[in-house]
Amino acid sequence: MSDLFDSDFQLIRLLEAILFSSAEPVAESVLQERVGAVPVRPLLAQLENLYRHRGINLVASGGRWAFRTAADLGDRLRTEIEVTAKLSRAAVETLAIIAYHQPVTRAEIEAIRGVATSKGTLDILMEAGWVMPGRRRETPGRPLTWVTTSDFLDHFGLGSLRDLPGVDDLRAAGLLDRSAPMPRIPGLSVEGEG
Amino acid sequence: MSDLFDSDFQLIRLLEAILFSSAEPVAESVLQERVGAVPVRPLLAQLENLYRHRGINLVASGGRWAFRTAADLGDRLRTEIEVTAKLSRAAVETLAIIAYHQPVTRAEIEAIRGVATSKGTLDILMEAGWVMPGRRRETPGRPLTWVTTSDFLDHFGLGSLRDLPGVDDLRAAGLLDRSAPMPRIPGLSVEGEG
Amino acid sequence: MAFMEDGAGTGDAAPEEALLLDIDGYEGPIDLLLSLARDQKVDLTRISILQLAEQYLAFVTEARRLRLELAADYLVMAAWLAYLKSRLLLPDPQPDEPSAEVLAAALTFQLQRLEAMQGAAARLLARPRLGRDRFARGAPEDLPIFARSRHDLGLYDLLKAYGAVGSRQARISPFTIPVTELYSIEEAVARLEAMLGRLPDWAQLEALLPAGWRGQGVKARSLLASSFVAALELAKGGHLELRQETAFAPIQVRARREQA
Repeated sequence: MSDLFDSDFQLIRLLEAILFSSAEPVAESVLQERVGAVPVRPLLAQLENLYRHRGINLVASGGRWAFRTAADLGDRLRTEIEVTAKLSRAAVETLAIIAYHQPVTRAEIEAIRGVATSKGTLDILMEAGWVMPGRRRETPGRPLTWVTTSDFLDHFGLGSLRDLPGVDDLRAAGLLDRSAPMPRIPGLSVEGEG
Repeated sequence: MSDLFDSDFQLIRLLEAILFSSAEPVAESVLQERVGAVPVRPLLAQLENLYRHRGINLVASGGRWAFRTAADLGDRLRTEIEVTAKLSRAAVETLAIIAYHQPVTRAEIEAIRGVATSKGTLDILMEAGWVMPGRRRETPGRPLTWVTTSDFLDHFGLGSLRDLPGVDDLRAAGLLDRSAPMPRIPGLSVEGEG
Repeated sequence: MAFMEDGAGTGDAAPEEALLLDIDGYEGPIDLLLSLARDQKVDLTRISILQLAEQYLAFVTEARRLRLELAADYLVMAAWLAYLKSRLLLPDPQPDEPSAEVLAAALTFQLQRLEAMQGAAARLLARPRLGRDRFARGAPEDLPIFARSRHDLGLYDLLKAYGAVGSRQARISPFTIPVTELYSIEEAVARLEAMLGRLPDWAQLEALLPAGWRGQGVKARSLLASSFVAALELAKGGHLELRQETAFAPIQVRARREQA
C-alpha cells in the first residue's frame, strides 16, 4: 500500500509539473502516456481536488487539462496597466541617443539617426517616464533639450549615467562594429576625436 | 479569528494566483503592494511550505519569487521542451568569473583567464540576461565592471550570490582575489611595445 | 625538448602528439599550463614549476614548428617561463628583481585560481537549470500587474540599438583611410641595407628585426613580410645572400661576398 501511495504521489507530482509547464492544455491521452500503466483519470481527480479551493484550479475542457487562476480572483488580478507594447526601433534608438548625448535637442537626435524623428516617438518615451524636457539650449531658436529621468536609471538597473558602457565596452561586448566610432552629432566636434 | 484566518487564506490564494500567472519571478515589493498592509513575507513562507514537496515549488531568488517545477522531475519533463543552446567554454568561464568575482572589470576577467575576451562572449551573456554592466570602478580610467543579474540567479536556481557553489571555500582559500597579476619581469616587454 | 623525448618511442606518444597539435583546444596559455600541470597528477601547490615551464616551452616550440604563427599571448608566457626557468636554475640572486619563489608562487596562484573558476563553472552548469531541469509556467497569463513599466525593454536592447546607430553612421560617413601602422617594404630595405655592412656572417633574418617586434599582431606580421621581401629585393640586386636549411627553417642572410 505504501509503495502504491508513494508511486501515486510521484505521478501526481509529475502531472502537476507537466500541466504547469505546458504552454497549452494537455490532452488526457497524452497525460496517460506519461504516467504509464496507472489509470490517469483518478490521479487527475486527486489533483483537481487538491487545488479545488486554491488560487489556481485544475480544469478540464474538451478532454484537455490545464491550470487556471481561480475565477473569483479575476477582479483582483485585473490589469491596472494596459498591455505592454513593444517599442519601435525608432523609439529605442532615440532613447539610447538621449541617454548617451543628453542634453540633446531633437534636431541633434535626427542628425545622429540620419532620419526625422516623429513627434510621437518622444511622446511615447515621455509617457513611459524615461525622458523629460531639459533646459533650452542658448542658441538661436532656443531649442528644447531632452534628458533621461531617474525612472530610466531604475528601469535599466543603472546606478548613474556614468555607468552606461563606453565605446570600448560596447565594442568589446560585440555591440558596436570594431571600425565604427561612437555615434556622434554630425558637425559638432567631439572631445578626444581628431 | 475566523476573519483573520479567512483573510490570510484569501491573501495566500491571491499570491498563489499572481505568482502562478507569471513566467517571470515577481519582486517581493510588488507582491507586498498587492496584499496591502499585511506583511507579505510570512504569507510567502506559508505558501512556500505548502508547495515544498509538490511537483512545483515556490522559490525565491534575488528578492523575487516564482513557481518552478521541482528539480528532481527534470529528466521526466525534458522531452517536452527543447534544451537550451550550448554555451562556449569561454562564455561559461567568463560567466563563472563574473559570478564569483563581481563586480569585475574586463581586464580582471582577462587576467584570470590569461587570454583576451573574444568579441561576442560578453554580449552572449548579456543577451541571455545573465550579466549586466555594474558601476564603474573608481580607479584610473574608470573601467566598467560587470555583475550578474537576478535572472542569472533564477536560471541557476540560486537564492542569492551566497548560494554560489563553493563560494565560501573559494573565498577562504583566497582564490576570489581579482587583482594579483603576474609580476612583471624587468626587461621583458614583449607586449605593447611601440 | 624533454617533452618530445619523453613521448618518443613509448606507447604514450599518441596522446601527447594529439596534445601538441591541438593548440586550438586551449583557452589561452594559463589554460594550457593548467592542462600540463594536471598531467603531473599532484596538488597544484606541490607542482614542479620547473618541469611545467619545460613542458610549456617544448609545447610552444613544437607548435611554432608546425604552425609557424602562434598567438602573442602564448609567446609572452613562453618568455616569462623561460625567464622563470633561468631564475630557478641559477641560484645567484639578482638584487632588483623578484625572487624565483615569488614568481613561481604567482604562477601557482594563477593556475589555482583558473582551476577554481573552471571548477565553479562546471558546478554552476550542473545545477538544475531553468529551461532544462526546472520549468517556468508554460502558459503565463500575461498580467502586467507585475510590470514596473509599460514597455518590456532591457538594457541589452538599449545598448544594441545604440551600437546599431553607430554602425549605421559609420557606413554613411565619408570614407577615410585609417593611418596605417604597417611596415613598408621601403623602410625594410633601408633598415636591412644599413645593417648589412655590420653583419660578420650568416644571421637569422628574424634576429635583424627591431627588438620587441613580436606580439604586435598584424604589425608584427607586416614587419616580417616586408623584411622578407626586402631581403629578396637586396638579393636580386646582388647585395645579399639568402639561405634556408630546410623548409620552414629560419631564413638566414649575409652580405654578398666578393668571390676570391
